[in-house]
Amino acid sequence: MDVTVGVDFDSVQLVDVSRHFGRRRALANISLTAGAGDIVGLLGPNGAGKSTLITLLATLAAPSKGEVRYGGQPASRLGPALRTRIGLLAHELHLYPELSARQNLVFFAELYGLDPRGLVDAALESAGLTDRADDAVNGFSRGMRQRLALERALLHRPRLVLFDEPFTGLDDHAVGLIADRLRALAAAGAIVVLATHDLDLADGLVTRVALIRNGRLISDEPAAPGLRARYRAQVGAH
Amino acid sequence: MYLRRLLIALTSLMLCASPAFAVQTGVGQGGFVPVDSVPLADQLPAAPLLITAYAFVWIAVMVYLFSIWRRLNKVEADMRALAQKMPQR
Amino acid sequence: MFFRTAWLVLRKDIAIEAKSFEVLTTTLFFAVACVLIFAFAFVKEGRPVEDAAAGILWIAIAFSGTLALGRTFERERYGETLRALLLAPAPRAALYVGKLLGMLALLAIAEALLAPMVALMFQAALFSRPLLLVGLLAGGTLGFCAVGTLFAAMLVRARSRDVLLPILLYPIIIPVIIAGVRGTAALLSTPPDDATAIMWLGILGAFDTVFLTLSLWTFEPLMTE
Amino acid sequence: MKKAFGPLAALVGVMFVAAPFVVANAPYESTMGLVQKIFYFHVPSWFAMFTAIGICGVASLYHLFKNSPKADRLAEAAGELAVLFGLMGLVTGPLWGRKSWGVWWQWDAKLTIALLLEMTFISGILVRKYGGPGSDKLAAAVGIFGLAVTPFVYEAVNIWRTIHPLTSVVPTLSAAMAGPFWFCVSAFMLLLVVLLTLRVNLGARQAALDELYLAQED
Repeated sequence: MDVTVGVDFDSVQLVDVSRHFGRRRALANISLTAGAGDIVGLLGPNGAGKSTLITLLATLAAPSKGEVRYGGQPASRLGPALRTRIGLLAHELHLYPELSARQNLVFFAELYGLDPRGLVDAALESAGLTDRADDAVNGFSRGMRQRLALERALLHRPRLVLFDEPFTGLDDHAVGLIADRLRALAAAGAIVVLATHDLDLADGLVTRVALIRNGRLISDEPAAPGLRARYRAQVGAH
Repeated sequence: MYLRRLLIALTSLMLCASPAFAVQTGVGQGGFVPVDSVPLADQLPAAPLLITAYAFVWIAVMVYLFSIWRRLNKVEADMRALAQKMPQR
Repeated sequence: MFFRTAWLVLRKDIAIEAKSFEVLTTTLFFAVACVLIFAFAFVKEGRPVEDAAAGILWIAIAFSGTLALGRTFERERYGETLRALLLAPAPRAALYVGKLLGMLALLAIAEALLAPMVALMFQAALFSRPLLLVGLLAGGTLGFCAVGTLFAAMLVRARSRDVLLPILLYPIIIPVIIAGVRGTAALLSTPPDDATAIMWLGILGAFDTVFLTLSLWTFEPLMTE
Repeated sequence: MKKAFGPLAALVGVMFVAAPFVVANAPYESTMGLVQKIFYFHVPSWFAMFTAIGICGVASLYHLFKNSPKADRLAEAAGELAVLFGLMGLVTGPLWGRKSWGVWWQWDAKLTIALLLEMTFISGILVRKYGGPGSDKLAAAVGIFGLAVTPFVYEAVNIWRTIHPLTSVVPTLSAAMAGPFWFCVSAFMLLLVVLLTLRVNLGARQAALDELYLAQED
């Protein structure tokens, strides 16, 4: 597929980004850089603006002020081809419940201009759904759907991997699987941005921590032991 | 404040013109219309319709001006209230 | 890439619909119900009011089309799959074309049922000029769906979208419906008034061109939040 | 701009005060008589509406592609004024029609589609009010499509056989009628400019208030 040629980047940069909806401020003057191999944890209470930030990074929304740069280039200059390098797993799973697991994967693989043969089988296997491949998604448990959604989001091997609360409603085993997957992606050179309000899960997984409260970035530092205590100190008063 | 004064001035200017309607009525009923030019089928007097039409345009503008004025007042009031709250924070 | 994406979206919608036929059956049922309601309004002493058939046909198309638009995009809202589509690297207008083709196919099926039904129930000679009738139906449906698909797509993220769709859509689309009704009514006169029907067909063509061009052009910025 | 506004507003006021006198001096139309004088307010209100629609459509396009809050405010203002002037046209029209057609409302093409245009721009106001966040883009779409259907409306009267005076009546006005007519057209256009300025200013103040709210949250 020719559109992908030439678009790649090894860093994502938010430059003084603000986003508001009328009178409600979602994000204010956020500057943040993430590079290849990073697992950036966007931490903060619900409604802090994490989802909005993920949406901006995914090019689904435009900032009210400021700019999002991919490898130094603004999104507007890179065009649709930029989206071949971005993968998003949101809380809503981006799956068609009426279709089977295989149909979902084949559709999205083709939408990204990929050859579904082999690719889809591999994805089904890594989701552990090989024997349920032709069942409709609406018969799946939350965990199965989540695994399928994860594979769907990573089908096209994105450089920038965006996760918005991916652990909601999952058991420990499933959480462990996703965490391992994230580490492997980062090791392979992906930029991972993970928004969550769950500190226990973020602790030990992320390499950088960005704390967000009321749409403002209140700290941005490498991950270190004692995340919980510092989070309490800075956000806990909320 | 400048704007508000203008609005009031504009409104009163428009009211000034109301006598013109009276004049217009006089002209209309004063026999300027040759009788044979009015078809027998519709004997409706034209003047009230004409005046209503003109009056409506005026009223519509007034109502719109009033609505702008009211919305502007509300915004300014909110602004003052906010400005008063600001220093306390 | 453009047409491939459009085709993929269309094929996906057909695959979903083929699982349950939910939108198709409800739309068809609703369309028939519309015709029946209007039958009560426009039949006097066992005889249909003159020219009523053309109006009833088009009103049924417009109403059931609105219902289908709402349902189709509700599906894309559930699981936020519309966002997943927008994340695809294809030009976003291709998604619009895919959804539009799906709507056209759906309404084509509804019309294949509605037209004979109206012709029979109202003793209307709709099929005296089958080609012209098909042309009018195609032109009107394309104009309706071109605007409808765009508006339904952009309303997916709006509040009170159910009410807003008809409110935004109808004023803009009524000229198209008028052209459809007048053209079809011309076919119903004895003998069929071909010249008038062709004139309305031309107007429909002009509407379609303008609406399609505008929709393709504005879809991308409209879908960016 | 601000300096010119005061005198301009005053001029509009004076022109509207003078308008009835100017119109009173215009000659009677041969078959319709006195009631035809509604024409001097009826047609200019349509002119003003079409101008407002044009402004709204172009500003909407600009906002949609350049994401300009300023253009959005202009589109919002022009959309409201299209409704206002459309309302004037829709009310003065039937008053004229009552006398010369014998009915208040006539389902002819021009009237019908003018009503549709009015509804289109009312729907633009509704979507801004009830659409929630991001409704400025939705309203922009309405503005653009509203502008796109307008030429059809203008032509419709010539396509559809109708009892409405043709749009070609304006260029053929006799000199004695043309003077007052163009006087009224100028008055309406200037009124549009004045109201547009006021409404855009209101929008700017509302935006400033929103800014203040945002600043206060910090």
